Amino acid sequence: MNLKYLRRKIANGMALVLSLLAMGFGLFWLGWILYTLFSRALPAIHSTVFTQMTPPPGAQGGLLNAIVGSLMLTTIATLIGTPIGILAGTYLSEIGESNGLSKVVRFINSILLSAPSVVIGFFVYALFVARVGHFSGWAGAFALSVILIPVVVNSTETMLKLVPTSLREAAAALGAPQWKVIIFVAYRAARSGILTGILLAVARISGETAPLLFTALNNQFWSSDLSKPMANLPVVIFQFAMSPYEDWQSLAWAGAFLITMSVLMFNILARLFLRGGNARN
Amino acid sequence: MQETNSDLKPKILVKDLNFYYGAFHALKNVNLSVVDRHVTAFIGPSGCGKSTLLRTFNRMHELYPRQKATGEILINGENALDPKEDVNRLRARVGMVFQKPTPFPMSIHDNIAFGVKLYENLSKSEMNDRIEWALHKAALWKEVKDKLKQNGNSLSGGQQQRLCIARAIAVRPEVLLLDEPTSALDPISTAQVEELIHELKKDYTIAIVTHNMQQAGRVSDFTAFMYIGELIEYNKTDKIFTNPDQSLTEQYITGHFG
Amino acid sequence: MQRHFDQEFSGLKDQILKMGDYVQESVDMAMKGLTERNLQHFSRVHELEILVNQSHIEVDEACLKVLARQSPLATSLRLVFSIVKINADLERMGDQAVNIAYNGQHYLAAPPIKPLIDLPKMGEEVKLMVRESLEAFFNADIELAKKVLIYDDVVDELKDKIFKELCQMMKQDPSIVEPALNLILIARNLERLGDHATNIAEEAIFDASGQDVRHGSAKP
Amino acid sequence: MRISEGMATKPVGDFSRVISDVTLKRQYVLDLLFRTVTGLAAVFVLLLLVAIIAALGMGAWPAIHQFGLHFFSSSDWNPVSEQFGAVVPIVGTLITSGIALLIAVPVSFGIALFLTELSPGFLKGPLGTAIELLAAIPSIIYGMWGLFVFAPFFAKYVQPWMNENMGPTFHGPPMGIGILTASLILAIMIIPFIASVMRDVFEVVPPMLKESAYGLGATTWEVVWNIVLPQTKTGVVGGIMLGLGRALGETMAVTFVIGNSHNLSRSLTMPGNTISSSLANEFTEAVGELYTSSLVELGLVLFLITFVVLAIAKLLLFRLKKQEGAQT
Repeated sequence: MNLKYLRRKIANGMALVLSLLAMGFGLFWLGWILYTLFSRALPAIHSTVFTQMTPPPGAQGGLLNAIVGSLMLTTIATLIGTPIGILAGTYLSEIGESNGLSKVVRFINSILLSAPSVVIGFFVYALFVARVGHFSGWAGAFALSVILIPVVVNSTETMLKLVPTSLREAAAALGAPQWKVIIFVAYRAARSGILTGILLAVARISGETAPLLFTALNNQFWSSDLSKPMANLPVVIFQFAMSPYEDWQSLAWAGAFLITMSVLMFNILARLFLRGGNARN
Repeated sequence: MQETNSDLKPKILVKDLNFYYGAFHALKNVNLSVVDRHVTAFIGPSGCGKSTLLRTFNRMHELYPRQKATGEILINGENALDPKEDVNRLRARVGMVFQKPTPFPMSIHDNIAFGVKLYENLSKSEMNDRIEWALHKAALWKEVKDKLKQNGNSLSGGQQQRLCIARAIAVRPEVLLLDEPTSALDPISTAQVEELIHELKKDYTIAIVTHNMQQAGRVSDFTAFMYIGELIEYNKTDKIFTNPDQSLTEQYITGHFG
Repeated sequence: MQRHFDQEFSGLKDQILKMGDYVQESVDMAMKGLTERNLQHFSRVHELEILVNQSHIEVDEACLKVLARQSPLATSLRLVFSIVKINADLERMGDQAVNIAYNGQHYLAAPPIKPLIDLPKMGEEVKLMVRESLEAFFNADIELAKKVLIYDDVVDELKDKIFKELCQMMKQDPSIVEPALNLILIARNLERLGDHATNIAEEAIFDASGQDVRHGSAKP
Repeated sequence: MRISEGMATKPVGDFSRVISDVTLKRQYVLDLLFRTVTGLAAVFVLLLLVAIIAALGMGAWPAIHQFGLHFFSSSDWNPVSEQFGAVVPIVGTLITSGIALLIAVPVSFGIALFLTELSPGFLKGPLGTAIELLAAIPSIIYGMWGLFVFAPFFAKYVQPWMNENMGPTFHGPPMGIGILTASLILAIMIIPFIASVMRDVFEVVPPMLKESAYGLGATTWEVVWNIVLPQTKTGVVGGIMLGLGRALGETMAVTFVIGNSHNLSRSLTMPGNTISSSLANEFTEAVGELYTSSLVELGLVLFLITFVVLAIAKLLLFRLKKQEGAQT
């Protein structure tokens, strides 16, 4: 066995060991973080978390207003953002395709997609909050929808592009006008993919904190009035975690657990949808 | 196959057709006629423009902004390329089946109903009759009559293609364009589709693009040979296959190029 | 499933069957004209020849089309191949029937030189061969075809016998050379007819089994 | 295959002649409507960006007007004297992202290598999912974990050792929070992004290509380094850029652990600042137009940085693609 061969063998062995270590490195952090989350959050989760309002320091309380607030903000953001995102994605894939507007919008969408969420929060602050003079649920929901839209645009366009051209041509060849081709054939074929994109987008916004800091802010009390500041989980977690009070910190962990679980749930749902859709087609 | 020339009346008359993909001149001064209730096959090497020609018959190319056709395509004497002619109506009259089976992601029933519903208001029972009729025509009824609610994708490749043919027929077009309809199918399914073409030509004018020479021989009454955007030779299939006039045609069908 | 293409092949068979009928009738009429001394039968032979020639061209064209368009393989390829050859055989047989009619016409122009015994017998044998070889082909009946191959020997023997007898007569009486030659030519044409029938029988075996039995390449 | 039954012989109609003009007209109008609505949605996306830039630009105008380029050369950040310079947060952003990338790229490469070449089949799915889970965890969780768990651990076990054994770049009071901690957490956050992109592109390398290299007697490492990596460099670069974009804009995780200090320190273990953490920490408390406006300008700068990174990535990808095109 010559020396060169030996050297190659050793290089190979080292590379493989390092790769194994890298894998371990990744799993190690995941395990540690999840362990921390569970070990700190589970003792903090009582039924009161779901039934009581956020408390002042030192008092008993829960996260009810924040949970409801988060649900409302996310739902409204999804309701605003999804149609716009799907329609714009449809334009890029089906109607404009390669015209100038599409090229520009596609590029802009990729900028929005990578724009830091804190900047988007800023934008909504400048647009609404600074003008109206106070934070509001609407502003928060709008900020979230601005984050959601580019994700939906992108996934809708990608998924529609995956629909074979021949399917569209087949529908058109029957004499179907374009809107029917798109709605009844292209959307149907891309259904599971588009839904997956929406779910992933919702997962993304349900964990967002930064933009809400500048828009919905927080509210210690029950509020379902969207034109007022609104409680929401991420901001409550941020404020409670940064506070020096034990009770608050423990509630923050409970909240963190809740959003992590909901984000993971959306992710898993998205996977299931994509897989189910693939199996059917 | 004895027939007198008086049986042969043109359904589609192509006059001075030119076609451009952007700057690329894909069809050059094509003139020919597609005979009513007969099968006309278009053969030629890849990129010769045979599919392009077929797709101008129902203005499929208009889905793509950079493609342009000039000249005339008279269907029953009316110019199909006339912008005043509604393209959707044209396509309802000139049905098309594609290379790969294209069942829509819906049930077999809905697949066929989709096209019919576009321009006709049928009652439920009329619709069911129409679907049964189309499936009979496409020789698929026996295989699917118990599973009309199933997704069209659940069928085999050959069945899917016949479903697509049924879907095209259900609209009751006058002309049926088949763009390499069997190139994605196995030999058995291919034979079934070819058999179907023989049945259908009693009622429809059929134009078929195929890169399988034998298939053109088997199914067509007339054959058009195209090469680099030009129509080289157009004649009865018997003539083309036994004694073509052009040496280019001869070279192609004997496999000396292409 | 009855397929369109099978129909096309059975169409070919029908065409050749019709042609076979013409040829059989033609041979029949030629011999009948000779034995019954009836010139009317000979003119029927000439009518039939036109039909046979027409069929010859039609079958050739049809085979060409089928080969060009259907690219048949295996059984159907052998069928077309056999039909092409049988077509040629039948056409030749039509010509031979015409030859018999021609020689017969000449023979009848003079008084008969002898009662015809072996020649009609030979004619019957040949007619049987023609009929059975075609039957064997259409029914893919190998046994029947093999029988035809054996008949051929009988026909050959009869021909030899007639040759010898007539040669003998010509030596004794040179004045009958011309009518005797006509009879010899008829015998020879009948023998040829038998050979073509043998060819058809061999094609029948090839078509049915794919076995080539010609030139003793396999014993019948 | 006879078509049987009476059904088959229904007449073929010239029905298409009776398609009413009303139907056709309605279709035409609906088509136009559909195109317009989707087009408006697309324009909305475009306007969104215009609005963002305009809003940020207008918000930042007082600061831009006041400080000009000085904003980018001064490290003085003093709300009391209303003097604002952005050097500290900008440098902090670049340094944290840079270090994070330095750690994350090799680790991600190792993970992708493991998942595509080494892992036994039954582990591929679960391990891949586990890494993707890391990406799904909201950033605020990383922040809390960093603040409450990692920082104390770092302060207690790692920093004393670093103070003794390493250069001044790593010296500082053992507080746990600071630039290095933030970088580490950023690295952990972007590993799954880069790793899953790398794995995806590695997996689509045609097996035949790899097999022909193995067929010549190459080792696994040689195959990956000499065949797979050059083949997939476009995708790999794309993945790294995606990770970098994340790291630059990440707010919450960094805000928790960076210490929010506007002093430029020589040591990586000292507290520092990034653009996004300054914004998160200070914006709600900012008083006075100039203070707010300076923060908005910071946001604008962050936006521009991510834009530049994206542009560079696109350009790089474009050139790589062109090269590949030229090669083949």
